[in-house]
Amino acid sequence: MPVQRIRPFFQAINEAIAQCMADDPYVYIIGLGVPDPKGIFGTTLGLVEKFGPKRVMDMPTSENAMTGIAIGSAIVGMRPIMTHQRIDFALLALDQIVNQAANWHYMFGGQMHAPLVIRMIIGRGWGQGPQHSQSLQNWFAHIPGLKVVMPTTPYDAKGLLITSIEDNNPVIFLEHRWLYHIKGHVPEEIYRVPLGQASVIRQGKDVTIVSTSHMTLEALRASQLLEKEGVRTEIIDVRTLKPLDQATILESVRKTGRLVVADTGWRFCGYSAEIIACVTENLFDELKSPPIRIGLPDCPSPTSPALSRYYYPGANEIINAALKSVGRKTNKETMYIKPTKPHDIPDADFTGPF
Amino acid sequence: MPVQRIRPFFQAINEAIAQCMADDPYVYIIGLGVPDPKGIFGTTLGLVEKFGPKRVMDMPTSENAMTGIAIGSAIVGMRPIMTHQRIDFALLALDQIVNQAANWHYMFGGQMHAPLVIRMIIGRGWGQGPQHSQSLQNWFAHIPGLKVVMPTTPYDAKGLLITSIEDNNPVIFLEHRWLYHIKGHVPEEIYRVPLGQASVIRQGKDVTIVSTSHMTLEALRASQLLEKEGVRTEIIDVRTLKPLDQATILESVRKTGRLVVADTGWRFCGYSAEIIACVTENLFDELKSPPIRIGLPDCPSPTSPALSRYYYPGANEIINAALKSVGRKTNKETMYIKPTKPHDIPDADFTGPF
Amino acid sequence: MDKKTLIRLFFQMLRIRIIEEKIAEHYTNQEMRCPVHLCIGQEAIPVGVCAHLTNEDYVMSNHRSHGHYLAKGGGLKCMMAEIYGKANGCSSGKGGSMHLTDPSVGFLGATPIVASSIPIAVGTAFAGQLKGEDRVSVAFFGDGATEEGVFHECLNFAALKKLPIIFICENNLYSVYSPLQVRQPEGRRISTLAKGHKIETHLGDGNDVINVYRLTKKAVERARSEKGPSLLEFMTYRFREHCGPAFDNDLGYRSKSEALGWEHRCPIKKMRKFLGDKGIITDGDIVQMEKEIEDEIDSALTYAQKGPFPTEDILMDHVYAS
Amino acid sequence: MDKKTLIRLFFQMLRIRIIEEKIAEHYTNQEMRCPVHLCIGQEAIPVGVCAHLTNEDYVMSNHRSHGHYLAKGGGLKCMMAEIYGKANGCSSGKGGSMHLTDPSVGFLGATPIVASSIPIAVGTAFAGQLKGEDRVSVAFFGDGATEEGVFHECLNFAALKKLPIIFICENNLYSVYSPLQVRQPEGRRISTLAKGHKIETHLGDGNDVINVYRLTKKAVERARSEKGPSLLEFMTYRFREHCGPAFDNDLGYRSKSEALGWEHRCPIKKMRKFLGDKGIITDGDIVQMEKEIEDEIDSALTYAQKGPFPTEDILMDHVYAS
Ligand SMILES: Cc1ncc(C[n+]2csc(CCOP(=O)(O)OP(=O)(O)O)c2C)c(N)n1
Ligand SMILES: Cc1ncc(C[n+]2csc(CCOP(=O)(O)OP(=O)(O)O)c2C)c(N)n1
Ligand SMILES: [Mg+2]
Ligand SMILES: [Mg+2]
Repeated sequence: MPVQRIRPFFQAINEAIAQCMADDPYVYIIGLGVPDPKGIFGTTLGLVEKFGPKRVMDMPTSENAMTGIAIGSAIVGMRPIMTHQRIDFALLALDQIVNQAANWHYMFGGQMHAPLVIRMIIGRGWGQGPQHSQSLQNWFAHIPGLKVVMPTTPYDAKGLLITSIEDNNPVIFLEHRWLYHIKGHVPEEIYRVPLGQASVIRQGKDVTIVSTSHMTLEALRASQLLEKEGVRTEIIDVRTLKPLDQATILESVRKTGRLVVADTGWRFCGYSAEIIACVTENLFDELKSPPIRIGLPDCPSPTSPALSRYYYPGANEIINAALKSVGRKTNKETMYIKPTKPHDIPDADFTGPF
Repeated sequence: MPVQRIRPFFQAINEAIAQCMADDPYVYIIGLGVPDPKGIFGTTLGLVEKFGPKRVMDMPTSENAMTGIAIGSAIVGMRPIMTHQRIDFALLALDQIVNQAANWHYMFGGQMHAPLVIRMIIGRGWGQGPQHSQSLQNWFAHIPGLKVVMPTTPYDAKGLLITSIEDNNPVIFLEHRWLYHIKGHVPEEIYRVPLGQASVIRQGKDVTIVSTSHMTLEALRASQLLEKEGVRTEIIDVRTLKPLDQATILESVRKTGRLVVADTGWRFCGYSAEIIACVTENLFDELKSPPIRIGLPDCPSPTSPALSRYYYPGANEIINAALKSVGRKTNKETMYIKPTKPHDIPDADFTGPF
Repeated sequence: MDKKTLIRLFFQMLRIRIIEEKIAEHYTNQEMRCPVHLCIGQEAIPVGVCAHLTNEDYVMSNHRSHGHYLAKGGGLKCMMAEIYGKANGCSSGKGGSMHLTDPSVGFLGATPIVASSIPIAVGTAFAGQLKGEDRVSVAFFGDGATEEGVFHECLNFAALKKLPIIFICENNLYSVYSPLQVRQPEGRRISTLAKGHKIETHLGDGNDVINVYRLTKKAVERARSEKGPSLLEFMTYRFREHCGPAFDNDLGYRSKSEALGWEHRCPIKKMRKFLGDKGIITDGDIVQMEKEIEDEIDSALTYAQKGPFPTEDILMDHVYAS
Repeated sequence: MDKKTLIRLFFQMLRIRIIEEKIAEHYTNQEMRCPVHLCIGQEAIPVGVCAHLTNEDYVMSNHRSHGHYLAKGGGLKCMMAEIYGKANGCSSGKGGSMHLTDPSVGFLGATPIVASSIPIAVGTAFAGQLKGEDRVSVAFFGDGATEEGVFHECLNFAALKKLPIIFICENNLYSVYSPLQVRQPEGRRISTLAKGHKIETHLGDGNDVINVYRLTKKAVERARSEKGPSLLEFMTYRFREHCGPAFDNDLGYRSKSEALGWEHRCPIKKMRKFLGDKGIITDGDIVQMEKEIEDEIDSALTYAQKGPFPTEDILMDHVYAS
C-alpha cells in the first residue's frame, strides 16, 4: 500500500477547487462568505489569495438571481462553482436550479449546456433547528437534468468534486457539515472519481447496507459491532444519488438477499424509498426479508439537544435493522454502541456556534 | 340511489371556495388571475361578484412574497387560499412554503398555526413543455408539516377542498389540468371528505392499483379491459398523499398480494417509490409478485406532441403492468385501448392555447 | 439617422408583424400544438433595440419572444418548425414557442417563467466581464416581470459590478388580464425602481421605433464603454390576446377605447407615415416588402409543415450533456 | 420628550445590553446549544421603535432577534429557557435563539432565513387591513436582507395596498463577514431603494435612540392613519461576532479603527451622557438599574437552567395543528 496522505475532508474539497481553478481559467467560485476568514468551513481558505477576487467571490444575499447569473455565465463558457452555506437557503433558488439549469440542455435541443456545480451544506446538530438542517437530496434527485453527488470520504470528496466541476451538467454537490473534519487518504494530484458509480466500502455476505453521506460512517460503526455478532454487512456508499448506480446495489443484494437503507434525509418520500423501490422491482425473488429504511422521522428538525437526540438515527438503529433483517432478536445490552461525545456536535473539540 | 347532481370538476372547486367563503368571513382567495375573465379554468368565476375585490384578489407576480403574505395573514387569523396557475411557478415560493409555513406550528412549540391552502395546477399536454407541466407532489409530500391533497373526482374535489380550507395547517392542493371538465356527482351543500383517507374506487381481488389524480382515470380505463381479461383490479385513489392512508393500501395488498402504482410524476425518486417502499416494508411476505411503478421517465417534459406521446404513460401501461403482475403475457392486439382523442388535449373540444 | 437604417427598421417591424399574423392565421389549424404569445403591436421595441447589437451580443427573452428572436436575426424556418414541434425546429421540437434559441446569432434563449431569464442574461454579461470580452447583453421582459424579486436582485448585482447589460422593459400595461393598478402602486413608474438602484434609466415610447433606437444607442454605448447597466422602460400595447391567436377585447378586461387609442399608435403605421411623409418609401416599396416577406414566410411554413416530427428514440436524448 | 420616556428608553437599552452580555458570558459553558446572534451595539433601534407599539401591534424579526423580542415586551424567562433548549422555553425548546416568539405581546416570531420574515410581517399588516383592525406591523431586518428579492416584492405590495407596516432596516454595514461594498453598489443607500418604490423613507442614526424614537413616531402615525408604509434605515454597528459570544475584530474583516469609532458612538454611552448632562439620571440611578436588571436576569437564568428538558414524547408533537 502506498504511503497515505492523510487530510481532512474540508481540505480535500479545497484542493479540488484549487486544482480545477489552476487547471481551467474558466472555473470560478462564488457564494456568500467564500473569501471570508472562515472560508466556508475551511473549504475555500486561501483561494482568493491564489486566484484573486475576480475568480473567488463573495456575493449579495440574492440566492435566486445569483444562481441564474451563474447559469448564464455557464452557458457562455464559464464553469461556476456556487456555494450555499446551508441547503435551506437554496430553496430561494429552485426556479433557477430546477426550471432553468436542469432543463437547459434538453429544452433547447442539446444546443447549449450549463456546466455548474452547486455546493450545498447539509447542517445538523448544535441547535441548527428547522431552517438550518434539512437534508433535501431527494428533491434534487427527482429532477431530470440534475446530477446529485454526496461524498463521504475525503478521497471521494476531492475526486467527485473534480469530476463534478469538469462535468458539463448542473451538479448538486451536497456536503455534510459533520464530515469536514473526517480524515482520510487524499492524493495530492488531480484525480477523478466518476459520477454514477457507487462504492462498496465493505464487503460482506449477510446484509447489504446502502447509505448516503454521513450515514455511511454510521453504517461503518454499526458493521464493526455486527461483525462481532456474526453478521457480515456489505456497505455501499451511494456517492452519486443521480444518476444512480443500480447495478452495484443490485449485485450486492443478489448476494446478500437483505437490504437496509440509511439516508440522512426524511424517510417519508425520501431517497431511501427509491432504493427500496428499485431493489424490490428488480430483485423481488432474491430478497429474503423485508427491506428496511432508516431516515429522519416525519417531523421538522427540533432545536433543543434534548429532542435532536431522538431525531437523528445512527449506528444503533442500523444495527437493529440489520439484525432484524437477518431474523435475529436485538439485545440492547450487548448491541448498544456507547457515544464518545455529545450527540449534537460533529467533533469532540467543537464548541459552537455552528 | 339519490338523484345525481352532475357537475364538472372545475365547478366543484368553485363551489367549495364559494361555500367556505360564505361560511367564514376570514377565508379569502388570492392569486394571479383569480378575478380575471377566465377565472383559473373556471374555478374562480363569479367569486369576485359574490364576495367583492377585498376577498377575491389578483396579485403582483411575486410568488415568494405573496406566499409569505398569505402565511402572515393566516397566523393572525385569516384563512387564505392561494392559487398558482402552474405548480412550476411555485418554485419561487418554496422558502415560504417549506421553511416557513410547514415549520411554523412546530418551531414555535405549537403556539401559532398557519391555516393556508395553496392550490397549484399540474399542467400537461398541448406543448406546455418543460416549465409548465411538472408534477412535483413528491417534493411536498416529503416535507413534515405540509398536507398534500390530489383529488380525482368532482365529489372529492369539493369535499377535500372544503376540508383543506377548514384544516388548520398548510395544505398543498394539487389540481390536474385534465380533470377540470370531468363530470360527476357533486352535492349542493357543504360536505367534507376527510384528509388522510384513501378511496377504494373499485374493488377486485387480483391486483391493487394505487393511483394519484389523473392516473386514477387511466387506472379505471385499464380496469375495464383487464376485467374482460379476467383480471379483477382494486383501485385505490390516494387522494391525500400526506398524511398517507397506509392502512387502506395495506389492507388491499394483503388481499390481492399484487401492487401496481401509477403516479402523475416522475418515477425516479417519486411518490410511487414511497408506496412501494411502504408496502414492501410492511407486507413483504404477502406480496406475490414484484410491485411495479408507473410514472414519467427520467427526462424533462418535451413540448412537441410527437414526443409527449411517448412521455405520458396511461391505461395501456397500467394494463401491461397488471398483467405482468399476475404473471400473464401481454398481448398487444387484444389489450390495446384505442385513443378517442389526440393524446395531447384534455377534452375533445379543446383547441388551445392552454 | 440615415435612410437605410430607417428603412431597415421599418422592414423588420413589418416582417415581424406579418410573421406573427401568419402564425395567428395558421394557429387555428391545430397543428401548432403549443402556447404562443404574439407580439403584434410591440414590434418597435425588439427592432429598435436589436439594431444596435451584433451576433456577438447576447439576448435573452421571455414567453413573448418571437419578435426578440427575429429582430436578433434568429432563423425563421427553424422557428416555425419549432412551433410546429418538428425535429428541424431550433430546439428540435423539445422547446416550442416558449423556448426559442439561435445561439449562432446570439439569441441565447427564451424561458416563460416570468423574469427567469433576466438573471441568466445578467450572467452572460458577467461572463463577458470576467473574460474581458467586448459584448453587450440584453434582457427583454414585461411589466409583470418587474414584480418578481429576482428582477431587483439582478439590478443590484448589475449595478454593483457595472455589467454591460441593458434591461428592456416592455410595459404593455397588462400581465395576462391584470392591469398595472392591481399589481403596482399607482403613479410609480417602473423606471423609478431602476433609479432606486442607481441604474441609468430612461422611459420611452415603445411604439416609436426611432425613439427606441435612439435610447438604446446610448445604453449600448454606455455598456460597451464599461460604464455599466441601463434600464429602458418602453410603453407599448399588445393588440391580441395574451396567449393564442385571437383578439380578446370583448372580454372586457381592457376598454375598447384604450385599445383603439393604441391601435392608432401602431408602431408600424406610425413609421410608415413618417417614412411616407419624408418620401423615403412609397406604397409600392411596401407592397414589394410585403411580397418578399410573404414569400419568405411561405417557404418557412412549408419547411415547418413538411419537416419531420422527432421520433421516440430522441425523447431521452439531451437530458444530460456529455 | 418627557423624562420618563427618556429614562425608559435608556433603561431598556441597558437591559438588553446586560442580558446579551450575560448570554455571551454563559454561552461558553456549552449549555446554550444553539447559534446565538447578539445585538450588542444595536440596542437603540429595537428600543426606539418598539416604544411606539402596543401589545396589539405585531413585530417580526430575523436571526438577530433578542433585542426585538425584549423591546417588544417578550418574556425574559422563557427566552432564556428557549436558548437553553428547555421545555419551558417560549417555543418549548423546538426553536432556540433563532425562533423566539411571544404572541401575548405581539412579538409573533423570528426566523433566520434572511428576509424571510418580512413578507410574513407584511401579511399580518394585510390581515389587519382586511379585518379593519387598527394595528401596526413592524419588520426588523438587516442590510443583507435588502438584497433578497422578496424584500422588494414586499415593498411593492405594501405600497400598492398602503399597508400599515414599517420596515426597519438595521444597517450594520456587514452581512456576516461581508462588507456592504461587495454586495451593493457603491454610493447607493438602502433607503434609496425604498424611495424607488415610492415608499415614505428616512435614514437615521441607529445609535441615537432619540433619533430612532422620533423617526418611528412619524412612521407609526402614518401607518395608524392609513397613509401607508414607511421604511426607516438606521445606521448602526454590531460590536461582537456575527454569531456567537466573542469579539472578532482580530479576524481582519473590519478595521480596528472602524470598530473603535463605533464603540465611541455606543448607543448606551451616548444616551447615558445625554441624560447625565441633562441631570436626568445619576450614576447612582444607573447602578440601581444595573442591579435590578442583573437580579432579573439571574432569576431568568435560574429558571432556564433549572427548567426541564423536553422529553422524547414531545418530539412528534405539533407537527400538525389539530
Ligand atoms: C413565475 C411565473 N408566474 C406566473 C406566470 C404566468 N404568466 C405567464 S406570462 C404572464 C404575464 C407576464 O406579464 P408581463 O411580464 O407584463 O409580460 P407580457 O405578457 O405582458 O408581455 C404570466 C403572469 C409565469 N409564467 N411565471
Ligand atoms: C437566505 C439566507 N441566505 C444566507 C443566510 C446566512 N446568513 C445568516 S445571517 C446572515 C447575515 C445577514 O446580514 P444582515 O441582514 O445585514 O443582518 P446582520 O447579521 O448584519 O444583523 C447571513 C448571510 C441565511 N440565513 N439565509
Ligand atoms: Mg405586460
Ligand atoms: Mg448587517
